[in-house]
Amino acid sequence: MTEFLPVLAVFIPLLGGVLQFLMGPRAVPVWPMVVSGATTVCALALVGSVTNQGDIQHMLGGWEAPLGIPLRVDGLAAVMLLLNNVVGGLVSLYALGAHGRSGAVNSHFWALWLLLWGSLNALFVSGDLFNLYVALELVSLSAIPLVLVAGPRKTVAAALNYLHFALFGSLVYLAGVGLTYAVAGSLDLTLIAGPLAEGGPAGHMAAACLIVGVLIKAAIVPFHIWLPAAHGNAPAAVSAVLSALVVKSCMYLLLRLWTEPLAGITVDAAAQLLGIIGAAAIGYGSVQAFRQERLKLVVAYSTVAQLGYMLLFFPMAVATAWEGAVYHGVAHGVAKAALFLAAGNVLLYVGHDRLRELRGLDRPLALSVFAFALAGVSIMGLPPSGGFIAKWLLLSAALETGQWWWALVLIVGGFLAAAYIFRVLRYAFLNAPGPTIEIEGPVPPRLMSWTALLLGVLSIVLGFTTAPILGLLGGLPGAAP
Amino acid sequence: MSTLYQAMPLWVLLISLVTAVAVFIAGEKWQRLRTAFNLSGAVLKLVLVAIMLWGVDLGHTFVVHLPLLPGLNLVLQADALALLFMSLSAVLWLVTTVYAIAYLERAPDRARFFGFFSLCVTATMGIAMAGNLFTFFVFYELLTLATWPLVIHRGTDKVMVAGRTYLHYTLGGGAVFLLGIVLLYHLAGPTDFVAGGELLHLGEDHAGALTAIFVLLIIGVGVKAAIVPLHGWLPTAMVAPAPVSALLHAVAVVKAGAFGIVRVVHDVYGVELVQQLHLGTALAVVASITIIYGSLRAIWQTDLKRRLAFSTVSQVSYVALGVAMGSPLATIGGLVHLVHQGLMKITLFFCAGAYAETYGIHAIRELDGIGRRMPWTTAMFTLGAFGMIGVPPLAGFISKWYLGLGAVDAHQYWVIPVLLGSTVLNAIYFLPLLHRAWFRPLAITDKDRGEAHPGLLWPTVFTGLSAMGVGLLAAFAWSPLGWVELIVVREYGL
Amino acid sequence: MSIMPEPFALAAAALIAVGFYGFITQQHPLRRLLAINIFGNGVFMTLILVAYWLPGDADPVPHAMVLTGIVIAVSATAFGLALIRRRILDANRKQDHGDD
Amino acid sequence: MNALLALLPLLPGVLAILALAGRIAARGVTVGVLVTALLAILVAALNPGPLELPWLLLDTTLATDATGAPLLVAAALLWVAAATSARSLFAGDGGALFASCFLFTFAGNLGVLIAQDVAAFYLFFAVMTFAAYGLVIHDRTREAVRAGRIYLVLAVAGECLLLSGFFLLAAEAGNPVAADMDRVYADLERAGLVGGLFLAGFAVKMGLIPVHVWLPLAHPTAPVPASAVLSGIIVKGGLLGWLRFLPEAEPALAAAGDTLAAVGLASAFLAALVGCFQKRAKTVLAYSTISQMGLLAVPVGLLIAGRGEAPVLLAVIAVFATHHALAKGALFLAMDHIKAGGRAMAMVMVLPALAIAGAPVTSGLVAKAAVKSAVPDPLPLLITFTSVTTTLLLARFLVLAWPSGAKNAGAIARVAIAAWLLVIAAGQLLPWTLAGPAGRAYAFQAGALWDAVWPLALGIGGAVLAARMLRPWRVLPEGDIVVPVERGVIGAYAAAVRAATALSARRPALPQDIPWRQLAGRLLPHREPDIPWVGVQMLVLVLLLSVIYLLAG
Amino acid sequence: MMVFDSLLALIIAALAWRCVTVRDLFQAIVTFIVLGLMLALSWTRLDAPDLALAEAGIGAGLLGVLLLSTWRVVRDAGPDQGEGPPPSPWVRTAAAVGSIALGTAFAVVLHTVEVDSDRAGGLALESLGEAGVEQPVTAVLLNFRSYDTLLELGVLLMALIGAVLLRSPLIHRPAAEDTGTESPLLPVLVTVFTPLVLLMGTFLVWAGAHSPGGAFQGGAVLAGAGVMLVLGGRLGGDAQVSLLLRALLILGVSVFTVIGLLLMPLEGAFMAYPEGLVYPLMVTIEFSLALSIGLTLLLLFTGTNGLRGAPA
Repeated sequence: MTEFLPVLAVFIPLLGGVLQFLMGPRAVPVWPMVVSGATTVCALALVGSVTNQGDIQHMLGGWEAPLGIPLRVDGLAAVMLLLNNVVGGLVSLYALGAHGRSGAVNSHFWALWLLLWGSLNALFVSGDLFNLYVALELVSLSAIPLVLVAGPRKTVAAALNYLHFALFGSLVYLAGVGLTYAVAGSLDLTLIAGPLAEGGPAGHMAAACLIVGVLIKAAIVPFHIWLPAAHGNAPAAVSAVLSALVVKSCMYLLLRLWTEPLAGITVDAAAQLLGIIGAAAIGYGSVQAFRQERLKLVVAYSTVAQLGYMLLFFPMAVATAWEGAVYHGVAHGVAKAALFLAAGNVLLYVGHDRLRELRGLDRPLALSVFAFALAGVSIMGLPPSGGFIAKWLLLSAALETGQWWWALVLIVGGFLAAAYIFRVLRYAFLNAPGPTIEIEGPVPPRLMSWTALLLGVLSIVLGFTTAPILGLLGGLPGAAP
Repeated sequence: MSTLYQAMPLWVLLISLVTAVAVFIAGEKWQRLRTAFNLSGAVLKLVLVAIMLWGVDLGHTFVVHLPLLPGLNLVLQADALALLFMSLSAVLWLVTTVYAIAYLERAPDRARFFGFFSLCVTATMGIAMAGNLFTFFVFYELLTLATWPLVIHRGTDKVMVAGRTYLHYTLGGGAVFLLGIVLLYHLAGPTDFVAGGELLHLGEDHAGALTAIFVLLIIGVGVKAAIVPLHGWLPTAMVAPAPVSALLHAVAVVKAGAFGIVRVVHDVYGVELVQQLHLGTALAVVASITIIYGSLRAIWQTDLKRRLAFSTVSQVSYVALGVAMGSPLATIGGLVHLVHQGLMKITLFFCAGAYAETYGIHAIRELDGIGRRMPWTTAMFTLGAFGMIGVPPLAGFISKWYLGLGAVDAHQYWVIPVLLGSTVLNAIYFLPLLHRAWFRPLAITDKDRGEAHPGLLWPTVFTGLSAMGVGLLAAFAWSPLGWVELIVVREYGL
Repeated sequence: MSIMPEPFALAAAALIAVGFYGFITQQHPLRRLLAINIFGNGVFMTLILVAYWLPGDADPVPHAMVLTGIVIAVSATAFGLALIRRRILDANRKQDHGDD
Repeated sequence: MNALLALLPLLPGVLAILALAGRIAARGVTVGVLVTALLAILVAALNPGPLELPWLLLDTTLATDATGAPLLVAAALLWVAAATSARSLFAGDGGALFASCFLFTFAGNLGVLIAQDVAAFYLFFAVMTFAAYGLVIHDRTREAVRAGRIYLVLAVAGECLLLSGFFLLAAEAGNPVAADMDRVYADLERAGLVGGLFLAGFAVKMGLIPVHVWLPLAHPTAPVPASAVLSGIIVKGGLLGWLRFLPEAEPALAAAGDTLAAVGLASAFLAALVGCFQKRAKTVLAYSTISQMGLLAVPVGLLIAGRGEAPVLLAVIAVFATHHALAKGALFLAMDHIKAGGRAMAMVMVLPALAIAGAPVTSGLVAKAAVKSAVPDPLPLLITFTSVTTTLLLARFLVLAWPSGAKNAGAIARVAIAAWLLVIAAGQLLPWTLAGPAGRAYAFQAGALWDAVWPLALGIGGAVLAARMLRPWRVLPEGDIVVPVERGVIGAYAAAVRAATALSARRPALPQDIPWRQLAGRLLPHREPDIPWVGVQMLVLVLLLSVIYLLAG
Repeated sequence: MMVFDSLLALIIAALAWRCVTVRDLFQAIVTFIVLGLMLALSWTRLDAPDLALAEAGIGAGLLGVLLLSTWRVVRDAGPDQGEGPPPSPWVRTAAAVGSIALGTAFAVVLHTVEVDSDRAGGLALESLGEAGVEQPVTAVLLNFRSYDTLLELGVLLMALIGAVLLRSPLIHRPAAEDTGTESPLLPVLVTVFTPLVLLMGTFLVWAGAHSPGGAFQGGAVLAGAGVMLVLGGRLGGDAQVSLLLRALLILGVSVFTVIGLLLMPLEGAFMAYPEGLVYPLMVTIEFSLALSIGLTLLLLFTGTNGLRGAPA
């Protein structure tokens, strides 16, 4: 049974989404919730069995590698699945409040969201280079239409930009896949490393294409320009998923590629280059976030910045950095989801999200503001939170490897994050008279507030659950235990 | 000993955390329920701390471990030093809660206020019981976060600017502190708080690194302890409501910083190493500069709370000065000042709050003749002020006494002029104030509202008399001084 | 493979280069989509060459990859075109409103 | 029994708090003082053993000693007299505050008289000092406030000196009691420094030149009863400090002791001379106090320096201190009484005046004779000369104080007059009793009598002559040297403020003033880069990575 | 042949260059379509007739029609469409230099590649006997790497939902009416040719098991027939959607998935087929796939929720 779990984790939501498409608005919200529940349970069972029994592998169609496609769930995949499905489940609950009413658009939302969920699971369990390409496309092409759920009029330009980058990025990646196959004759991640290292220039070009392709899809500075508009204009639930999971899945892919297929040709200069890009992302994204005048754009730019932290793994490449980068991914995922959901509640209640006009929000929207604050703690990397643990690990790694400049990047990044997070809180707590609420919308349903808060609390709790999660993750692949 | 008893630190921590959550949940609507939560939490905590105090006196150890990473544990332990700070916090929390309930009787957002207030105390307790630098840092930053909403409680633009300044300093300090911890962790592995420290063996080989780390750590905690030139946030943060200023300046924030200095000097580096690296004198000099500078600045403040704030800047560095000199006597002076300054300064801030709340007095010149309308409050203010000057039998005298003795003991004779200078300066900025309050004709023309609200008055009287009591009964074994002597005996292994 | 230049390999490289160049220089979204597709075609061509170079029968795996790739590219492009149409229609409507 | 010792400061202390809260009436204050005074006399009479309270402060010891006991009696009488005549001050606006300060000063004063350990002494000394401020500035005039300010400045300066002395002392000896002082000093590393600090610190209270300036300012502005206790008994706090916390015949302190004696002698002369050129009676009395305290400093200095027999010197000091306390107190109190009682009262007042001058039969005779008997040559002669200046001074006082005509309508309570008379009487009797048979005998020697008479005569003669010759009478400012010093300090302060203002005008922007967001705006463009630009970067990155890999491979 | 190949390669490169540089959008689109055909031609030269079919049918044909109909909208909208300003000469130069470098690098790299038979494809060819079909590409697509294919169908479906989301609030009739008036001959052509095309599509699917062709190609042809019907006015987009249509749209994915899941406990792996049933299962899957693909592509073309028959 255990070896079927990866398949189920992918196909319960995928089939659920497809059937939602078939059944249309009438099935909302019962069917999506049933599927969400089943998916979460199944994925958690999968994570549980990985925790207990170690890695799980499922050869699809019964064909052995390199012929068939393997589904593999190792520590890294399990951690990402955990993140994906916990956040996914909570976002589903939130969406029950936001998109729970019957209607064509809502029906499409649920279909797409379940498809996206399945796609993300597919991405995390895949062990095949080309299959990862398909999964990436699956993720992008379910994510982009989801942006449109907020109403095409204001999102179409963002979606178009998003599409350009997503499509181009995956084709660059595909070029890398092609070259890899040319030199390695296989697509199984575990079989590529050696041949690729001996593949000469083709191998080098393959590596470059794979990395850049994923960087483009992960919206790493300077390839981020599509992100703020898309994440900033999508419906709250979608923004949360996009920022917390979708771009994160690309970063996951980069980590996996680096440590498995590209492990043989790791070059320090390339690693440093990635680190520099990460640092640039942290600086650029944070400063831009600080300058935004709209709440959701602040949060979106924050994502641009936070993704940079994971890139700092590459130049350091020790076990601590590995744990730090992955933990950062998890912590950021949870926190960012909370931020976007909270921002969504604000938007729902106030009718706009122009920062300067958000005053005295803490009274009507106490829970959401609190959720925002809690998640902000993690984003700033302050204790006690998941973000802090990640920062601690990365800092330790920086000093362990003697690359103190990354430590400075981490610290400055924390400051910049504090600047934009507190700027938001400042407006929220402001008591001064002035335009407060333009279009007073409904107070967000309890469900929406509490989900946001739950995610916020979770991002704090992550500060204390390091041991089990890092235990699940395991050490840096390839490193001596 | 049962596990439950051993885990007392956790319960103490949880009490205020649960209180915070309960207060948040009770919200604005259920005021009585909220107040009940608040008070029972405070009382319960006091009881628990008392039990621990008794336990530690008997030699019991309270330790709770939560492993986060290999070699990185969240450790809560209650040693004698921790309990010193905890007792202070627990007592003053209760008192301040009572005060704050009266102070904010008609104010909005009380649930938020009291929630963060409890959170603040949780953080303080955590700081007190932190068993290693990592744990200390966790709670140290939590304190920053929990106090910010309190500082900006009023929510005006001016307050927001103050809040920003507060964050600039505290977050900056936190970052530097973190860097120091990580460096130290990298150099020496996990750094548990152990009397005398565990770094002495590294002293010869890594003198430079250890010095740099020490500087980073001290800057980190020095921000909260408002050591010049890192003090800028403190007077600005005076825009907060009086109970916040009281708790912030007497107990939570600045004391957390001062307490951190104690921990770093005594339990991380150890006095011996600190002296060996010549860091003690350097720290003492910085502390002395702070003492004098803070007092000088206080003289020219025209706002009561700002003057008190600069006074705090000056006074808190007594603690640093005491531990930096490396003599047991000086350490006694420094440590006991942790408690004494707390009692005196909270009294002063309570009074300032009572003046503001009862007659809207903020500026010093408005204090004229207030002693006639509010004799009890002003009497308590007088006690606090004289305590600050170091007049016996008030608490400040005992601290200053031991600091002076320590200075002689450590052969740091230059410290004595500093102490005397501080005394003179304290007199210069406090005595005219008392003169105004008692001997000038009444300035305010409001109708006579008499004394402050009992909820404001009684906590003030309590702390004021305590400030006198701890001085008067200093030789008593269970007085702060007695307890501090116990600590110092343990720390120095005498 | 061989010292002799392989014409289709050069063509693949040319498609990739031109596609990239087009992606950068073309500002119209439709034309950028075209450029992306040209780039994609270069990639597909590369894969087909890789398949072709297998001694004996052509390698079916890259072929399957290309087939999948084409379908994905086309469906994404179709979606992109729908986006472009929608954007233009919105812009027109806005203009109409402006005229009113 | 010895628990009574603790009651002495405690009772007035509690009363002071009650008074502050307005809980007791004026009569209550007086009664309280009376009760406490009786207790004090009882304690002085019983002379119980020391009361040790190890839990209090830093291990407190209270006891009476040879100097303390007679002064306790004197203090009791004087405070009662003061309290009875201050009754009107206890009532009315600001009365509660005055009563409270009065009682606190009383508590501190009694405490000082019985505190034997350093910390407790310092405690009572401080309470006395700071509470007395409330007495000094009671009138709230500009003058009073100025006097109060200068009083406080000097008091704080004195406290600082004392505190540093205590630090040095206690660092080696803990919290020693007075009885152990000789032994403590013998082991002390810096005995000279410690002793010097104590000498200087207590000198402020004693009003030795040059730290005397608070006295001529404070006395004329303070209410009469307050001046009486200030000049009569509070200044003796300094004396007790010297006696308790300085060793006898410590070689390390010989020079310091000699200096004290010299300064004291100089004070005795100079203060008297300056006092002659004052225009207010109370100021003159203040200078007289300075002068007399200077005289008192002489035996103390000798005691410390080890010149002369310690028991004799101690006894002499007790006699002189008691005499001065009561006589000077009586003189000050008289200022109120002659306002109400006119010439009759003035006549009575002459007695203590003569006593101060050391006229035969008065307590002054026995006091001065005792001093002269105990000091080595040529001091007796010099002391005799001081009688001349003192006489001049008191003549000046009488001239100024003498009621000009019709007596004031203001009524004075009979009990106040009775208490005053009691003080005068006790002032005459107590020193004689204390002096013992030997002292009495010495005082009645012919030589001693002659020594008492001729300076008196000379003084009176001089006074008459001076009154004739020096017209118009030149007047020196009250507080003499304080005037230029004050002017200098104020000028320096004003200059400093100007400098600070100029500096702060050029102050660089503080962090919170930095426009962070504008700065960020300068740093980064508002618009994101467009796709072409980003595309170029993609291209560059692909090529760069390829090259990196190629080079490394 | 070398000359022909070189000429073809040159034409391809030239067409690509023209496509991205030509000023006129229409010409770019036409060039793109021609480029697609040329690519198809070149791929037949590279032993990839399936791909040539697919490229010609989908990449050039269907996409070409879609591009042209979009071009019409673009043309009608006028010049201003909100795209950014043309890139600066610097960017242009940098792009040119970089692209040339990239192209050169790619060409060089491709020439260094050495291919041996020890690879996944070689294994696939060897294992054809177990795959149930003779056509290697179909075997890879529907058996060895069927998972990719399944997910790819998901991509199609999502693109469709996206397009539907975009169109749903619009009252936009696809160019049915105006095309109808263009040529009176078209409806006749449509009537005659549609059945033929449908038949051809079905054949392609069927043939996929043995020779070039398969579900994608067949589906593309089916979609092409649909497009012809739409252009001929026989079929129109509809805002409403029938359950049947939806069921057909998801048929491929559902059948594929459900068979895989149902057999998973029996075979021990997802998408593993029992030996005797491989061929029938393949055919079932292939037909359902073709149907769904064709319908999806058609709807992507009309950009509507559903379809309705229009009166001739």
